[in-house]
Amino acid sequence: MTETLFLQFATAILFIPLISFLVLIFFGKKLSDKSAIVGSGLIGSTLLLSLIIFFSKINYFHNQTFEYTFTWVDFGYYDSKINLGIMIDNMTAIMLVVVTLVSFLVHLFSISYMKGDIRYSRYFAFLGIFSFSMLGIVLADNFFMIYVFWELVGLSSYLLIGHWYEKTSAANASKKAFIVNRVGDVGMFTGIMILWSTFGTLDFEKIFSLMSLGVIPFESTVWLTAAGLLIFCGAVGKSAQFPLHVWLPDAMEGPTPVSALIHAATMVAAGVYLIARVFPIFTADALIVIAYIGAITAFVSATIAIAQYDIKKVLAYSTVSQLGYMVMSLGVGGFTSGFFHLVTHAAFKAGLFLGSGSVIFAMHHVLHHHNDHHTDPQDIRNMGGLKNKMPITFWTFLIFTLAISGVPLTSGFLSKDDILAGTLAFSDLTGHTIIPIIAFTVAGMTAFYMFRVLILTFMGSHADSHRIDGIHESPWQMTTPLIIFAALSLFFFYSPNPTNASEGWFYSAVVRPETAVPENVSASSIESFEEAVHHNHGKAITLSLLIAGLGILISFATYYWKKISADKILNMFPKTFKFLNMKWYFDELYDKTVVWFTMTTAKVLAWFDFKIIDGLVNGTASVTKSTAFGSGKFDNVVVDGIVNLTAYTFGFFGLIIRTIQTGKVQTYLAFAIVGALMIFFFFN
Amino acid sequence: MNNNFLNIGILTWMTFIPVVGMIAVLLVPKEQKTTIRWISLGATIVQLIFSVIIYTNFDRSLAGVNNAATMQFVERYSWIDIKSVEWFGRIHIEYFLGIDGISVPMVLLTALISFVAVLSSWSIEKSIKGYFALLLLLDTGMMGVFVSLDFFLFYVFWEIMLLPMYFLIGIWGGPRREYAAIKFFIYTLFGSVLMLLVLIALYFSVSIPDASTGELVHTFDMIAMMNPANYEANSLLFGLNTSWRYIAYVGLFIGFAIKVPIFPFHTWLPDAHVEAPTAISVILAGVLLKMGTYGLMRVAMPIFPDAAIYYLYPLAFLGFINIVYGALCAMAQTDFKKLIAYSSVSHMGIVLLGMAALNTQGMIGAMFQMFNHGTITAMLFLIVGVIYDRTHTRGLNDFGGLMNQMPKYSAIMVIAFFAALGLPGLSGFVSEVFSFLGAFQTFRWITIASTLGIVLTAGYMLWTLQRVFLGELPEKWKSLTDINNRELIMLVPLAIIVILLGVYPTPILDLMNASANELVDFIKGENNLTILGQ
Amino acid sequence: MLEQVYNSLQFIKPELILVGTLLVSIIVDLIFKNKKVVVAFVILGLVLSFYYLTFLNSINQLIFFNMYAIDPFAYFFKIFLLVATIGIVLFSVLSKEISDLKSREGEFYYFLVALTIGMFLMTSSTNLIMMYLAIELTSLTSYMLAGFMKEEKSSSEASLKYVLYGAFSSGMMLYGISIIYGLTGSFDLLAINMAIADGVSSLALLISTVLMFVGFGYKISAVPFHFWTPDVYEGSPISVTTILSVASKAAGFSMLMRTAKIMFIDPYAAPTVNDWQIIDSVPIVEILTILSVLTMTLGNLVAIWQSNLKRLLAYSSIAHAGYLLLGVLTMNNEGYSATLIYFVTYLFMNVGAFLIVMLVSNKLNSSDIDSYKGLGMKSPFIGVMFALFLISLTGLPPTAGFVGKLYIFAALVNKKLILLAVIGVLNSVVSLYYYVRIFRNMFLRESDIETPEIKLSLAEKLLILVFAIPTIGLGLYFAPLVEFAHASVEIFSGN
Amino acid sequence: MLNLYDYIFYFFAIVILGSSFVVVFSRNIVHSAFALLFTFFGVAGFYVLLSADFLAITQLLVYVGGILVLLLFGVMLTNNIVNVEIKSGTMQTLPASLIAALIAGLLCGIFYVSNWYLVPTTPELLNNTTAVAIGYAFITTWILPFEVASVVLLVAMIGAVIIARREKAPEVE
Amino acid sequence: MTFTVSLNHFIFVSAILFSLGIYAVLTRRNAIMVLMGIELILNSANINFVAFSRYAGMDVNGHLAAIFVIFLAACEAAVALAIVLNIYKQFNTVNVDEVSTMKD
Repeated sequence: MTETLFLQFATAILFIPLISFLVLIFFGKKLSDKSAIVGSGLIGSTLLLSLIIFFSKINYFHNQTFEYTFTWVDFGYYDSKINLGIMIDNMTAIMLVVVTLVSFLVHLFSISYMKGDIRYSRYFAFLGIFSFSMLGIVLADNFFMIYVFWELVGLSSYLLIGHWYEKTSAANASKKAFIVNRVGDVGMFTGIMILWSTFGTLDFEKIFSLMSLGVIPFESTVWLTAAGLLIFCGAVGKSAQFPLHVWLPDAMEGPTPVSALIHAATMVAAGVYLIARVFPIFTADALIVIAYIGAITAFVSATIAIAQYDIKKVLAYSTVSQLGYMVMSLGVGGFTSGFFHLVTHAAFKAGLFLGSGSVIFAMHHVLHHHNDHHTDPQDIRNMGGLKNKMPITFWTFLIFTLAISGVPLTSGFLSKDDILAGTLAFSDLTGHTIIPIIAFTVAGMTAFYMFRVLILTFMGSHADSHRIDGIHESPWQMTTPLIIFAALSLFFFYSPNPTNASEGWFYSAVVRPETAVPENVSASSIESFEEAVHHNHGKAITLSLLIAGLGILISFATYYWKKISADKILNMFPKTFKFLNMKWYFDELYDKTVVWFTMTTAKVLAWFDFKIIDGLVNGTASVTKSTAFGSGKFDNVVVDGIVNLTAYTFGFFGLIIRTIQTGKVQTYLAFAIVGALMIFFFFN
Repeated sequence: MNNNFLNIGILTWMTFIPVVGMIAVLLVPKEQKTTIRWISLGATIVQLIFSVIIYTNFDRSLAGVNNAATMQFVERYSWIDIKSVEWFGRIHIEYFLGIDGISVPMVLLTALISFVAVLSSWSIEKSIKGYFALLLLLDTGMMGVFVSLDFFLFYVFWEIMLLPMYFLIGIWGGPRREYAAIKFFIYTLFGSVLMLLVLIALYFSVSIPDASTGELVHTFDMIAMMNPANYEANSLLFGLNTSWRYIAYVGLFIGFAIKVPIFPFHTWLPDAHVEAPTAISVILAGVLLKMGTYGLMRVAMPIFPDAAIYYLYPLAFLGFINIVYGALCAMAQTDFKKLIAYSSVSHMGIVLLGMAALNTQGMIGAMFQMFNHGTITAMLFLIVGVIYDRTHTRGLNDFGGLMNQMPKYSAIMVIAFFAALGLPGLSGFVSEVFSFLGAFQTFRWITIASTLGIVLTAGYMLWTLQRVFLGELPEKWKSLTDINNRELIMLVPLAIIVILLGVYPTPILDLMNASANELVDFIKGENNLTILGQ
Repeated sequence: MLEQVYNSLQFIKPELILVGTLLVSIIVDLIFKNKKVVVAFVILGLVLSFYYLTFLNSINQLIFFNMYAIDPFAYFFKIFLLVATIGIVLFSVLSKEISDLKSREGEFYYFLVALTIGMFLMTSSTNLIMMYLAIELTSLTSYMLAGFMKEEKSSSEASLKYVLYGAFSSGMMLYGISIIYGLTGSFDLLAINMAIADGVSSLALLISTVLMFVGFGYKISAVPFHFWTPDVYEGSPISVTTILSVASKAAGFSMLMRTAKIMFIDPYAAPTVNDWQIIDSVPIVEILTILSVLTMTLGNLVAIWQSNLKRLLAYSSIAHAGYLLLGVLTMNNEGYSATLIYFVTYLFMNVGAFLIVMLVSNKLNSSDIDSYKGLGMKSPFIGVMFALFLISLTGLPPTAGFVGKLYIFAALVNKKLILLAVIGVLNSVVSLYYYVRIFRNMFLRESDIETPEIKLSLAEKLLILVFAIPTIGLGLYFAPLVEFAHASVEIFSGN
Repeated sequence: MLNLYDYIFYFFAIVILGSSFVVVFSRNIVHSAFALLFTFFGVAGFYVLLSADFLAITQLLVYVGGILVLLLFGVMLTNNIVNVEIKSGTMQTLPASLIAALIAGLLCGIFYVSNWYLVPTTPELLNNTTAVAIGYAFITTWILPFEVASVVLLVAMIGAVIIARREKAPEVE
Repeated sequence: MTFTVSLNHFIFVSAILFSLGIYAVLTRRNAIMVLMGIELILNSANINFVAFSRYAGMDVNGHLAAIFVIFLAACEAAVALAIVLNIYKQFNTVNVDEVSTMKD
């Protein structure tokens, strides 16, 4: 592999999905069922290329960064130009594999999952454009390109969520996703504007190096922090962080594989990737904010996840919660662990979604078979005892659940543990003890609600068991991806030591970059942080195991052994439950405030525009009519076209003046004399 | 390549070919409707071909703006030369055409939009002869504005457009056409008379030495007006930063602002758009609005750089108001056309913001946004026209689920909508980003506030998309037919341009680069001023 | 003394020819039953007069013991008046109203000649009594012309109102003249000027000026002396309305401009090229300003409400008098020449507009705005031509009306009277509104009742084109007009 | 002290003003017309006082002999003989009286404070007849107005005839 | 103010006569009465001319002006009366305010 070859491969990886999109969008109708093959095949080839890049990069070009840049727009002035370019470092290589792998498996899964859909080919086309956009983010070497693909990802997400746009809920959800994302994007764009006006370039490398030389926005560290936080806004939107997390659960209106791909593994992870990518520009203050946002997100969504019955909603909130984890991790300085969690989470959360997809698919079929259209195929209360009917799904789902709960021997344990250690280290270094407290609480809650799902779905027996008579395992296209993801959720892919990830290849491949911000505002140094992590490692393992075990235990006690009555607890705290079930009323809050305010302003302004601004010019017919004797002629003139108040006013004066045109010549003469006298007295 | 054909300059051809077409149309008996249509189309196609020639022959390295020597395709003939009496001085009005990077995108846009407009007028049946004659006259007026460098000539072309527009809206428009037409007419005339006064003031203040005799000659030459050395001492507009110059700038500004339209002079626009027939809406939004901003760039700012700098902040602020106010108003509309009309208000705000930035990115962004808004809004109006032709309603709530019924149409529509909301990969994005990037350097907070418009635009655009295309198809539209070939011919080229420029904007950007930089340098450098906010 | 009389005669050949034409026509009218013969004689006389007039183009001197000025300024107006009169004679030939006069038709034409004589005298007089005589000659003829359709109630009424208003106004003016005479002991403008410059009682001067302005104001129908205008314009035959609104107004203006310049310019001030020094004691500019603003504003505002086109055009012509006064009040060569330019453009567009109103009322027997509904579609030629004249009246390029307005506003801006210029342009925006109502009816509306298509004869079309071509042509190329006007603002004894 | 000249002046002034009051205020139009006769006489008397002998004669001839008779004819022709009522109404009397009073006061005030163009006169000039000077002026300095007046007269004469004459019944064509 | 007659005495009479004329013109409904009012105005102007002429060294110009005025008054009266007669024929009245078919 040479540098050129790397770049050529990377370019190919970027554009093959686009080709897939174009082919399918234009010839999809003709290809019909074959479009799935075309799409999967093309994505499969990108997976191959990604693997090649990944292995050669990790193994042979460990410390090198490959970059290709070209000028996209040249303003022809003071060397100000906007470049586009791709960059391959280890993080990119890893992300390429993650994205293409999940994408490929989701393609595969979708072949049967989406069978018979009226827009089958378009679905794969949209998967193609999503992959293209996502890979664009991954490969970007500058803010501009990342922003471009950032938006494109939003578009593809919009298209895929709204795949079943006949459903109002789907249409609404897609719109909501796009707009909420846009809010974050605008923040990011503002950040980009700050950087552009400071550095005159948007290339990562140039900005970092200029910043290390002491160039900071508007010579103010406040602006520097602001720039970081504004860029972070993009991540808040895409990674569904509090307070912009509201779109992600709604996004479950899309087909389940889409949820797995976009809303679990890749797109939502893009925010985390972005934070990691531009990590050098964050000041200590910015990082603290990031950490807190992550922590709040993790906590809030975990509490919500506990109170949901829709299997996908639970997973969605769990995703939000885990993303909060990652963001928090990056915020506390656990760069590698945060990114690592992104990767491991991608595998098991995609697996979880696909697993749930498999369940829903099966449920849907069986319900359809029974002509039951009232039962919600996604409600876990309607499931239960699927373990034996769908063994592969169950066992893989179990592995994913263990991984997300952070049980040893899973990849999740590795990454989560490291994050927890990081939070402890952070609290040691800065005194923000609330962060680790939240982190551990959330870990316990995660274990609890994930096992709740697992138990309610697969274990026990369903009271209404005839309803799921005839349910059976999903076809191989669906189970194969599950198995692959399950395998990837085990520890040995990442580290030889099941208790310590830092011995694996990942930790040597992904290293926290040096900060570029001035020393007085930078976070604690890498060394001191590493040391604190090391110091807290044992404590973290112990605590996390304890807490995860506790969560699992309570879960079993409640839902399996029924030692604790969930209903009783619910009855004890109905309002709390309602509060959690209704997702802390975020949607309602936003509806009542932001949306209401916007719509009201819009209406008021439209009214204002029509009545006042236009009215200033127009005058309302009634006012004029009442002042102008309401003669039929006047009405005619008004309705027919005296158009503006100015003209109305003028016209009105005209009307007054013309009353002196009485037709009596002596009156005229009187006016003439009076006029002459007035002129005389005026100048006298 | 020679830029003359039959010894007549290419810009003259561009400008007056529609008049030739008009005369031809008038000579054809009114029963031969097809001939009339084809003559009109022919005229615009020829214009389009000339515009391609201009595009290929345009020298990208020449800046123009305030330098007559670097203007291109120049045609300069004496038109009116008065040298009778000594007390009046000598007065010279020229037939002076020429283009630079500021005007060339507008010339291309005008040719393109005129062509599209003729195509979209194919289904007009009422008094077709008069319709096409007026449309072609309008075309001449628009083209003339963009190519003339003599202020008097500019003004004449500017005013020539009014009457055809009045009739086109008034005769072929919707139910409230008379109201809309006269509103447009009076509003624009109000603006242009103020411009007239400034024009007069300039003409008395500026004089240049005659090439041969050396005597001072009063002139309408815009380029001469840009040079402070040409102002006669003690004339009204002599000097820099005088209150007369500020007043004159404001006068010009109002004249152009009405055309843009800038809040609070915008209320003619929703009415005119709603009532105008499709093709006229397309021209109105696609070309006419640009005249306002073009005028600011070509006339107001370079002639009064001092005042332009002085009023930079209000300009940016008006840009902000336009963006947010237009978007909010659009959000509350239930009439498809009105919504798009307000979206134009919002999008033209971006042009203002970019212009006010007074730096390279901002200026290029603004100029590019002018071009892009022209193509995108043209598409949007055509789209509304297509559906209005079929359903005779524009109520957004009357539709739904058209996506399945009219897939080709929907695809085009999605492109247009996403281009309008500034999706990357489509041209609207590029210009929007440039404008904002530029504006931020000059006006930090205003620009940040203006980004609100980006979200709002997404909001109303997607909401509209949903209301029209998504959801269940109402029973009454089950028999709607998809877009036909003629409609595709007018929409697809626009869509291609939108995508192409979104991916690779350089073909247009390199036309205006040199001029935009020169313009910025000139306005700033003239005063050696520090810009507000920096 | 008699030599001077003899020498003076050669300069008034045009006037003498007109008097001769008048006398010959009277006799011809008695002899011939066919009144077209009178028309032929009248046109012949006017053309002959025109021919002799052209020899006077560069003469600048006073004749008849300083009673009468032969100068470029008067030359310009005389050319203007002859062109207008010839146009209106042709115009009247096509008029149904006039040919319906039968036995009085011939008299109508030689009264036009008498009117022209009166107006010639107005433009050249430099003596107050001479001016008074000229006004009376013009007025007496106009009274009779206005009431020429004496069987028509409206025409009779117009002439009664006109005569009462006119006689009263000229009485007021005369009283003003008498006061001036008391103050200066002279009727000669130059002598009065010297006397005023030497200082006279200012109050008496002011009242006499104001009283004189009653006379001028009535002649040019400036507010508040305009009241007769709408009623008389509406009631009179359209050809008479046209000549009153164009020629008679021009004569009034020429007299006003001459008086203003000769009487009120400081003869002791150092001669400046373009800016005239006004004698301090008389607020002449201020009076003109007030008159002008009132005139155009009121004319435009009230015109909005008119539904009879003759009446609408009457108010519009009041408004135009306001614009013309804008040119006068600048009190410099530039403003004066702008006024002259405006007059020329006004001639073509206004006569053109009236011509179309007349042709339409010939056919439809109505000049109500509602009868124009759908006209533009049914008779495109009339529609387009009328639209052209109306655009020109509004002052949009590329028509002559624009050039006229351009120079008026140019004069104002150059004199730094920006506020007045703004008022002026805003007025032209207002004026658009009522002109557009006519377009709207012609093109945007369908006729309620079945109206016949209006077929025009070739002669009628040609005559329309005679006015239409300069209306557009002067808009595109106006250099000669401007040069002519510039050359014409030299007034005897001026600079 | 008042001398004879003054008494004569006041006499004529009273005649003029008194009779013109009657003219203006009398309800009966015939009375007004006859009162106007006295006004004209009074004015002629003023002319005599002001040594304008020629003018005084002209005043009597033209006004009393011409215009007044014309007006009386007008009165007669326009009032139905059968109709005994020959009173004529008035309108807008209040504003008009205010205006008239204002003007009278204003003019008198202004006249009182103004300096007129005054040249001392010799008794010879006052006592000579003015006819010679007037006649000379008519054919020299005032020749143009004199000639123009003839045109005016011609036009007025023809015009008055045209307007006033009774048209023949329309011919059938 | 002295009672000895001077220029001012004449012109005071003229001023009053002038305003009486105006009053007549403005108030009398009968057209012929209006004409009489106008004659009063012309006479008042004539008194001025002659009086000023007398005190300006017997300037003959004032007399000439007065003659022209008398002469024009006659013309005007003739034409005006002709018009009034015609009005009487058309409207059967000579009351000015009743002759107003045209107004706004």
